[in-house]
Amino acid sequence: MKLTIDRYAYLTSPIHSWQQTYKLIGLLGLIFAFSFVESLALLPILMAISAIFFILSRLPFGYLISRLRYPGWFILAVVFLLPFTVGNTTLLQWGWLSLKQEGCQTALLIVVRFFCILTLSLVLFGTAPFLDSIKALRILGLPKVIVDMTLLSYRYLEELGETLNTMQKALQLRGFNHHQLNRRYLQVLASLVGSLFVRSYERSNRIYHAMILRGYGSNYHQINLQKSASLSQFNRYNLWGTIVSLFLATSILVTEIFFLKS
Amino acid sequence: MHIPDGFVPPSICLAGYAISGGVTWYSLREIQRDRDPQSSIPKSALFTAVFFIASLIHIPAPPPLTSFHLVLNGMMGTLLGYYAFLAIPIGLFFQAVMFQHGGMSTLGINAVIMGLPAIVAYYVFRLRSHLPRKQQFWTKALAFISGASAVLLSATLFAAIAIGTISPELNAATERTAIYLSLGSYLIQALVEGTFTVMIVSFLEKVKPELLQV
Amino acid sequence: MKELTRNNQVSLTNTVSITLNNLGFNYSKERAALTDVNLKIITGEKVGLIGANGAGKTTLFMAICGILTPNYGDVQILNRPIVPGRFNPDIGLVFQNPDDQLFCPTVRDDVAFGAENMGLAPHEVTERVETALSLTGVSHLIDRIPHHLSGGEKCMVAISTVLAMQPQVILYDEPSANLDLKARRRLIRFLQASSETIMISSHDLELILEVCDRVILLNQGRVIADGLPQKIMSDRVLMENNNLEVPHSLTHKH
Amino acid sequence: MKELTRNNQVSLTNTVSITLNNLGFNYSKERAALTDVNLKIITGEKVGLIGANGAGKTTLFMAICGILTPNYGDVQILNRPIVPGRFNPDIGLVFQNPDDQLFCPTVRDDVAFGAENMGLAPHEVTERVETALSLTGVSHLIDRIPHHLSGGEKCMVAISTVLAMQPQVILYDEPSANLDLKARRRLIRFLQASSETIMISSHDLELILEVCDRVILLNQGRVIADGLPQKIMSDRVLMENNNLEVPHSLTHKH
Repeated sequence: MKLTIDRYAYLTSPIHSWQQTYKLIGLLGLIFAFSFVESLALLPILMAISAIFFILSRLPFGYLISRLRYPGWFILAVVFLLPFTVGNTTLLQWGWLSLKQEGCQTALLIVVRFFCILTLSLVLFGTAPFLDSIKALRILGLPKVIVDMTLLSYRYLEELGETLNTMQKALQLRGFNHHQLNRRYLQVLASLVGSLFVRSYERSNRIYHAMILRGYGSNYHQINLQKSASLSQFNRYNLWGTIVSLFLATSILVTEIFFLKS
Repeated sequence: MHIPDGFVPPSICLAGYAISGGVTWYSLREIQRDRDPQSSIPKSALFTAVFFIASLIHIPAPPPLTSFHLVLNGMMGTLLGYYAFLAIPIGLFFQAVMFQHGGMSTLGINAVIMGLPAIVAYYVFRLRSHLPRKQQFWTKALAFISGASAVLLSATLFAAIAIGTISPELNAATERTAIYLSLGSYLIQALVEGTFTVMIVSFLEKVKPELLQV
Repeated sequence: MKELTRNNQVSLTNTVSITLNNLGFNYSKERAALTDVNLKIITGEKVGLIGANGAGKTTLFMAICGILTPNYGDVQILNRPIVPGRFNPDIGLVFQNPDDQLFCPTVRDDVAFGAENMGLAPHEVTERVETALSLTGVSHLIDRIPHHLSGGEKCMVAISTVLAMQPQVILYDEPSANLDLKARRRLIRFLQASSETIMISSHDLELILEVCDRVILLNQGRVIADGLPQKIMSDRVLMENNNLEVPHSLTHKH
Repeated sequence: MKELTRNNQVSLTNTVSITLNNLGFNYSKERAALTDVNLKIITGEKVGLIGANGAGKTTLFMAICGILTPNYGDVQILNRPIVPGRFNPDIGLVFQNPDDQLFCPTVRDDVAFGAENMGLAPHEVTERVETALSLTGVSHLIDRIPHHLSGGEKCMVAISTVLAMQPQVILYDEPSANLDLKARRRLIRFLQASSETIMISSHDLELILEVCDRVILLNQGRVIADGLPQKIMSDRVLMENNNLEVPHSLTHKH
């Protein structure tokens, strides 16, 4: 298992220069504002904003497409039904099948909202190393237990994935071919995953010893991160990026609530 | 079984974050009551990683499906107790960032869908301590119920939220039918997860019983 | 035709167990892991594989047993080409870390696993489990839990899981890593007495000297030397050029 | 008073770094892991700890650094008693498997971890990280991810994580396990040049011969021998009675 999330984290672009803590505030603000939109009139604006951020980030377009594939199918499958099931105003009628206006509108809303938020998420997490995002979340007040757990499980994710891989190779070399779901298959899988639990439990004890021997819990009570983005470092990307995106987020919310809802 | 970004109305996103925030706060408080809460952090973290990796394994499925993934939230509850409610958002966060599965705005609601059943599974499996010793059968039964019911509960929550919110115009009867239909497809998965949980619990009982003393 | 070839081979005194024809493999375009490897290993030979980390030892093993698909060239075991991904009980691999090989709740289940996958009848499986465990001298561990064994015991049980398939060729990846001296001595005796064609990859040059009758030195995926262990491993210049050291037992002969 | 004692100690030529008074420990009632261990390790000594698996080497290390609470007896580091569970940056333990020690997401974070927990100012921490990495010769790895390093690199980084606390006493548990010969040679040079009081537990007797000026032989939790490495390790009867072997480099002297 190879983690490929940091593939485009080291490009240079205005978005990459925007420090992750500020970026998180700005873009999460926009993401939540987007999820509040229920008016079709705002959708072009959402698309324009997402497009601008994506272009500024210099992430390859192919990357967006490749990331879209997996969740996209799910959305399509569900949304495909809406235009035929929801609503009363019939637009078109083929025999028993009728295309309804409300259903089409809901479907359009969901697809556009989904696509725009996904694009912004990709810009948010694709333009900085994953660790910076966790550091940023810590600065924004995520509880220490959760931060420590996230860092440790991230650290051992790839390693445990390789362990599982090696064990599966050992099974394969002793003739284990799994092509169908049956009791024996599940039994082997359970032993495999069970072994992984036992091994990682033993390892977690050794890790804990290594941690307390280097003072874990004695002083700072936290896995410290060097070069953590402190809020004092300020550049123009941090200032303008955050201001602009929060302004946009507020405008969308205000428009949605006060002008279009009525 | 993850709700993607933009899929549900904002009120659901907000409610999701509010509920999961509250349960997280309560879980953290329960954890602090442990004798040495700090010592469980490395274990819970590594188990989070194991669950994440195990949920990526393709399980061959009976036709017409081709393969599926294990949810394992019931087992997370039985092995991690309240830590499961911290482990689940972490796993969901990894999935959202790495595979765009789920999303940032729906992280809260997805944590509720996966996490609350995990806590239920924890309480179900904990009934074991009230039983007389050496009740092999009851340990297995409780493990099965934990594993299977967590998946069914999650599926119910998921279906109710998904169907109930995107199509508010549907009448109650149609809505119920739709939920039952989607639950039917999760029935096989629940059986598999229940059986799998029994097998893992039996394995750990033989090899490392202390892992079951949550 | 195929039958004929095999019979012919058996009638010769020196049958070939492993043939590598011009084998090459690279993980990425930049870095070749194996380059033009040609080898013939005679049945019954005990071959040591030495080289620094990253020299390609593990990659070579993975290619020989069909876990990796080579980019070019081919591998033959007992004169039949290896099909990557297809189960071949004629060849076994003992992993460096026994924990990677042991996953069942009892030693019995673990040793039986390979034999069961070969589709043998239950009584044959039982027989093979007993034979394999007695060959490695750990019959008394049959009902134990693999995860609870000591390092030396795990090592011998891991070897048994492979022996139970009765392979003709066994590859050992760093078998003495993490063993104490007593367990290592037991392993050496076992390897000396084993009847299969074996290849041992190890940094433990003294073990190779005691067990092997031939040694292959790899560097950057190429075969640098191939010959008698005493001769190759006492060549200080050759060893040091390849980030190795002459083992102590050979130094005082200079 | 305490200050006075310490100053007195420093003024002597042979200050004691580790004192074990009649130490005993058992995991369960049946089996004692350590029995009546008495030891004094002088500041600057390099002590090897040998014995078969299960002889109590790791348990002794765990007790010395305060991870285990002994059943009786006590441990003093620099003449101050160790309080089990309390952080003591004067003593460091290098674990056998570097992956257990490198639990942070980057090398920099890992090496800084101990120093930060000592409450040092950020610029001091940075300085210590740089010093520690340059001592082990791996400054270039500072921004790397521990998981992606080679075995030899991981070993040196793991040592740096301990060095950054600038401990007086460092315990090394099987430091050469899984290293290839080049990395092992680098480790030996590093250990020979190190200025701390060190104890090395290892099955690699040649490493102990090259590095240590004193060796302690454990068996079943008891100190069986304590003295000059050449003398103890060349005593064939003693070594074989304790499931060990005379290292090759000492055999030809007989």
